[in-house]
Amino acid sequence: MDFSTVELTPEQQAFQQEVRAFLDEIVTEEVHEHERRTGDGFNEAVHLALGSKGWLFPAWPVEDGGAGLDRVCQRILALELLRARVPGITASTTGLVWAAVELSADPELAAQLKPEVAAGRVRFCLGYSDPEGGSDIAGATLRAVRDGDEWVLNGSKLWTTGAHNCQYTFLITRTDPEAPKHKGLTMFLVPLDSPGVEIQAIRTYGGERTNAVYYTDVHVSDRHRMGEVNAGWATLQGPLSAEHGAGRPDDGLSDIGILMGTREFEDAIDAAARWARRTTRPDGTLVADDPVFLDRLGALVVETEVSRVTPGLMGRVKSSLSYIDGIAELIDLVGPEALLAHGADGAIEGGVIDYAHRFAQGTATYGGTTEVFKNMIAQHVLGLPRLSLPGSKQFVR
Amino acid sequence: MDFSTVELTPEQQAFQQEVRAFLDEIVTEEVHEHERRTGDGFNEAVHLALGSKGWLFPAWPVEDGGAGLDRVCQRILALELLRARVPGITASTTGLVWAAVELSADPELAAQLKPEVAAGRVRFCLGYSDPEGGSDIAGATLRAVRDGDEWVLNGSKLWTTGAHNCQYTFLITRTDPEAPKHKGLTMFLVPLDSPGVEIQAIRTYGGERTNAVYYTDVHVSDRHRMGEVNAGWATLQGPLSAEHGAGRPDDGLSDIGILMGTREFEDAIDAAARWARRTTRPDGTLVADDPVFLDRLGALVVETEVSRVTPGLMGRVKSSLSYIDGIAELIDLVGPEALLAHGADGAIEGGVIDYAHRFAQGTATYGGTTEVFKNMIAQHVLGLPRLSLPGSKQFVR
Amino acid sequence: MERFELRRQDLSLDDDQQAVREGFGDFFTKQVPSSLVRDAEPLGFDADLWQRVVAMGGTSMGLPEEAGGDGATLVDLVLVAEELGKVVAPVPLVSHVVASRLLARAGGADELVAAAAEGERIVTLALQPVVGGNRQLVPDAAVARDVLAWSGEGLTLHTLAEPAAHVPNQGSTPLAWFDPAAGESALLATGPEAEQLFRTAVAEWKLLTAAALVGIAASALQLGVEFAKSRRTLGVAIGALQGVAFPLADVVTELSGARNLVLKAAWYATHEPDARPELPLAAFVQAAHAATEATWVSAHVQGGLGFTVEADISLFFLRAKGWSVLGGDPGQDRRQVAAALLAAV
Amino acid sequence: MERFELRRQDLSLDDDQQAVREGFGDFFTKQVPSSLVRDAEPLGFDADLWQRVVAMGGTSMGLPEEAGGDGATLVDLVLVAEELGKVVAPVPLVSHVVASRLLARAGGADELVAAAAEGERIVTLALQPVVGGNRQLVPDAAVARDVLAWSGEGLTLHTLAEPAAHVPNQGSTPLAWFDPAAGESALLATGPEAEQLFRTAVAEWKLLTAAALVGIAASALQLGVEFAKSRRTLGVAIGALQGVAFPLADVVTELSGARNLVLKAAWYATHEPDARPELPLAAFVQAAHAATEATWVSAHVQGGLGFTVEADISLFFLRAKGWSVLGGDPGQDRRQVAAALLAAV
Repeated sequence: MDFSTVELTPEQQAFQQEVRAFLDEIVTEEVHEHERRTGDGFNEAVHLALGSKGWLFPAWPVEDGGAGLDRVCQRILALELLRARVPGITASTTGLVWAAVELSADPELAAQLKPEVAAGRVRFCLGYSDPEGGSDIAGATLRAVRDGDEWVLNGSKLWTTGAHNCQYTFLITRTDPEAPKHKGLTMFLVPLDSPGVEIQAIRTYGGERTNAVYYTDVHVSDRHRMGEVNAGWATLQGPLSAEHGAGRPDDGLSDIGILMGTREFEDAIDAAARWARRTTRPDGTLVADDPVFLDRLGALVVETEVSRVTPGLMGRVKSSLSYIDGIAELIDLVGPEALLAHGADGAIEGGVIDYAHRFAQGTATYGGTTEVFKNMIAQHVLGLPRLSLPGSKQFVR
Repeated sequence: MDFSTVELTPEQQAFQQEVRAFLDEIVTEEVHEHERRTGDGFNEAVHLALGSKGWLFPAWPVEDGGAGLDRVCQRILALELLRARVPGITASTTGLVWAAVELSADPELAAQLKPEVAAGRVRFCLGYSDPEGGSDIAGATLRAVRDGDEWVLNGSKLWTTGAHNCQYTFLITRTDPEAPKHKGLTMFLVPLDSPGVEIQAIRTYGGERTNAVYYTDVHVSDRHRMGEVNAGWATLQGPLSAEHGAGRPDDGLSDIGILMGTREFEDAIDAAARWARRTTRPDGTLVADDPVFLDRLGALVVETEVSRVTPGLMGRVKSSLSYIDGIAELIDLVGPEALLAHGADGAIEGGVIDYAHRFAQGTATYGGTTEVFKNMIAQHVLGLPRLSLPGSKQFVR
Repeated sequence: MERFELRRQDLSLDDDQQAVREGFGDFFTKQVPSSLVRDAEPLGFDADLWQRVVAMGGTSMGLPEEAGGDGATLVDLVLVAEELGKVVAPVPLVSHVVASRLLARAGGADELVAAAAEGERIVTLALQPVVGGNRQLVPDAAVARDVLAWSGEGLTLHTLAEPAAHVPNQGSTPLAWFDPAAGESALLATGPEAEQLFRTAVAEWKLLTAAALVGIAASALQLGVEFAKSRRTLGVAIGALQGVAFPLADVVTELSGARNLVLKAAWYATHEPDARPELPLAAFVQAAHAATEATWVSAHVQGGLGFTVEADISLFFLRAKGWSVLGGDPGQDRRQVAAALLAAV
Repeated sequence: MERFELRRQDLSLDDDQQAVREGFGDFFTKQVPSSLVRDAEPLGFDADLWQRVVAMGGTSMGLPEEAGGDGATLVDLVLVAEELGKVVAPVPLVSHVVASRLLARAGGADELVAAAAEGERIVTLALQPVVGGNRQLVPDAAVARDVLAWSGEGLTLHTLAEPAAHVPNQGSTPLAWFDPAAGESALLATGPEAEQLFRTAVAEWKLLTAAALVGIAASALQLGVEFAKSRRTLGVAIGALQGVAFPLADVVTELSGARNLVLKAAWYATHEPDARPELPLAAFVQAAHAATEATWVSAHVQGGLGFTVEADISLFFLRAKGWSVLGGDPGQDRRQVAAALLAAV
């Protein structure tokens, strides 16, 4: 067991300083303003700058476009990116997809893409969810039909976040509608500039932008197929299990669980705590001295402490649901000023609590709903039986 | 809409006085002590005394052994029985079963039982739950096989509360194991002094006694069959739907919802409130002046107010679950004295909070679990579809 | 405390009340499509709709007949407020009705009361006591020139040349900072009577807001249930799964309790105002809770779609908290509910 | 507050810690069948078992080597306490270990420390400050002649001729009223140092109790999961239904968080006691919550059977609240957790 501060070598210390200085320079107020305006989770200039340092794939050797960082320096970098609030959603989906590309793509294609991805010039997004499919990715209906050396795609996907900033989407398609559900799927890496691809913005009240992507007679070369035909489920597993947090090294240099929004929740809690220290009630007493405020704020702080130590998928569920409950309570504690918008007269720290309340709601859905994860916890942690439903194994339209 | 105090006629006022005086006399401290000791939910002397006044079936005409009370006087009586904490579980099961007896029994048998039931000399309990069956009453496995003019019963039932104080159990049996689940059931009114019936006490940590009842080659006359052979489900519906609160007159003289334990919860809350008014903290302040105590106690009071106005089955779920959550919070607010047992040095008002905490847990199971009722709310209030399971319609052993 | 009192527990509506519910229900459903709500953002005020609400009698009904009103009871008013909440109508009706009633009770100038009854002048109420001249956020003050406020000195009517500047907020309400020093002010009442008038008005505001929150919860639930019936996964409607059905069952339970507690509180406030003065506060606590739960559960049941601004649930989600927070911390109300119990046991 | 500090987040146990967990786990599992727990009711003390715990080193391990102990850390001690909680062993180990450590730190008489290390004298701790000579309920005081208590005057050892009379309670613990005036008393320390010693001991008591509550939650969960796998309804195991599976998944989630927070708090208390002094309190809050939820959910999953005294879940249910309540209102701890944050941001 070890919670100690990591002792840095002189080189690691220098690296930490370098990262901080570099991020101070590139992550300007304009970057934050751009993110607030677009909700893209991506800033091209910042992304390319990180790529130029090899920090998009920091563990890769320098000759592959990485930075050859050890685990400690990787952790330093990750924490500094968080501290600097670098928009990182497209960087993250690109990383997830790369694992599958490396494993399943035509080696020549992979070799050609690798330096571009490392440099930040090529980026990937996830083409997983059907409009009607929800969390049941294996129920994909988007059709891919072979046509000589090409495939023709027809259908649509929702929640392809970052599609408008990416070069390829990692797309799950149905190639055999007659086969059992998981055996009729094939994955493709589809160039997003292909004719017939249409990207439509979807905005969330969390302030993010995601996309619906429509595919009409889109021709994609067989070279862009990932893995075997009808073996798409296996191709997809790699990045998906990475997304679910499996296989992290156990050296104490990762978070204990998968955290959804804990940073945003803590930002709001910290802002409320500072607000309490400077705000007096009508009777002249400081909010910070109000035992009721402390009792209820303390409950929220305990929730964040618990979220940070709840492991794996359980942390995923805990962090999201305790955030959603807790941010509502935090607003009650602070009152109407908590919900003033960014820029409004009297907004607390730029509207951080208002933002945290809106943002919270999405955390219970991204990458699978909390219900999907509760099912997995019940089955894989507790060993409870799975309920057999008509579409569990069969492809049901 | 009307929440006004009911204006009583001189006769109704006199009746209220009569009830109070009578209950003062018969509900002695020894009655409460007996109930604490046995957990029977029944006191024979009190039951017979109520029967002698016609108050077990107060709406029945006097000539039938009732008291011919109007709705207002019925409500007066019901409230006074609650106020006096008269143990009433066996009175209640007897009432439930009677509805079915009247509807489905051999008329001669019913006529013979009616005065005895009204007088309190004959009492009924519910033989519904199989040991393995939980809330799925229609999955009953206890076998009844015809043998000439008799039926032979083999099997067992759990949760036959009051069996040791009753003359008959209203028993659900399986008469056709090959038929669809709900079509192979037959109801009987089984004399509990029949050879082969064995009653075994089961004690709950809520302090109640219930029973397992074992039936070994029990012969019961066909005259004790209730309703048609294999039509037991229909026979059972009457009292069950009464138990679920259907069909109450809408004159404001009934509770709005089905309350589970709200009285016990309110007793505990009231005791904690009185405790707060007389108790000082180490720093010399009165607990009643502590804003944290008030904030959190207020939340519990709101829950009881909500429970009292939440209708029907929703009130059933709300009252039970808010009580279970709330009593745990109330104990936190009061501290270790809250869990001292009845009679212990320092126990609060005879251990009323300790008792309420133990008692609460059963309220989510009696008469069906809260999950059963949530399913019913989802289907009948919201119109959501029912999930089809292998044993929904078929008898599955 | 008398726990076994022989009172009726009758929540049924009489014909007049039923007519109020249906009349305003039809009105709001027809007049306020979600597009109108969106178009009125971020201010949260549609002047045309306000005129139609006035024409329906919404601004005058709650005033006494001698003040040009219809003498509608709080029971009638909560029925209207629930229907308003069901469509999150962008009109300052709750604050205006409450402030108008207060104005009439406090002996406000007849012309102003008349103008309020006809909706020409919008009136609102500062919900927190004014202390030391500090500014406070006041609901609907961005569309109201007249603000009633209470301080140690008494109950005062503050009149500005123009409504204060709008402060953008999550609930898209016409919220504004109220500065007690700005504009002209006239003292209407003093002493304990003024305080009592103020407390009653705040309780009425919380009660009507509770009703509006019940309406929000009801519409949110309906959207969630419709989605759960039609959206399928693994070959079944998602609403057949207990993981979806149970939270929705919990929502209808909380919502039904909230609605009935609002009605009960309104009955007491109308017929026995001194008997259970804490009930409007209890109703507010429960309705705020029910609306928070209902909108989150409904949005979540709708998956990613429930998180988009295009989905109507977004309108309800953002207002559930955005409207209830205007009343301040429900903890204050819980403490008063507890204090009432402590005084009674 | 530094939210992005570069610290390790490593919860893995080393070999010695693993050996402590397994050694005491085996011991308690074998020595404490549920029949032994029942037989020890209502006092909650089994003298034979106590001797065996002493022989295992349970009473000495947490004392410094110079006081005849093994210098075990709080990490070791929480592992032992969790295993104790898993079988709800009727021995006053938590209070005794904490009070013994306090006694040794406060310079208690060598003979008494030695007798405590050997379990011959059972020592306990009054968890609330003594004010005005008022009596208070003290855990395990019905089997301990020696009670440590702190008041404005300092830290005092109170020794009685006989342990105080048992006060029957829901958790079947050897609870008793402690009267500061009874018996002989000896002042051990005064001033801020005495207060600091006392606060540290209370935090240790809450941390070890939190660990025991995690053990209670873990056993309750196991009983519930076993039942949910084997009991069938409508042709499926009840654990396949989300209405059963989700609450159990919630329990394992809360429990896992509680266990890890206990470990983290124990690590800080051992290695950097001044860095996060509020963590033991946060762990206690969470563990009390997890045990309350776990035992109620498990009992409820088991239907009527889970409500009977014959079912083993009853033992855990009654102790989850019965043990945690001895530490007083978790609200006090939440306030200290919040105060720590306010001082840090």
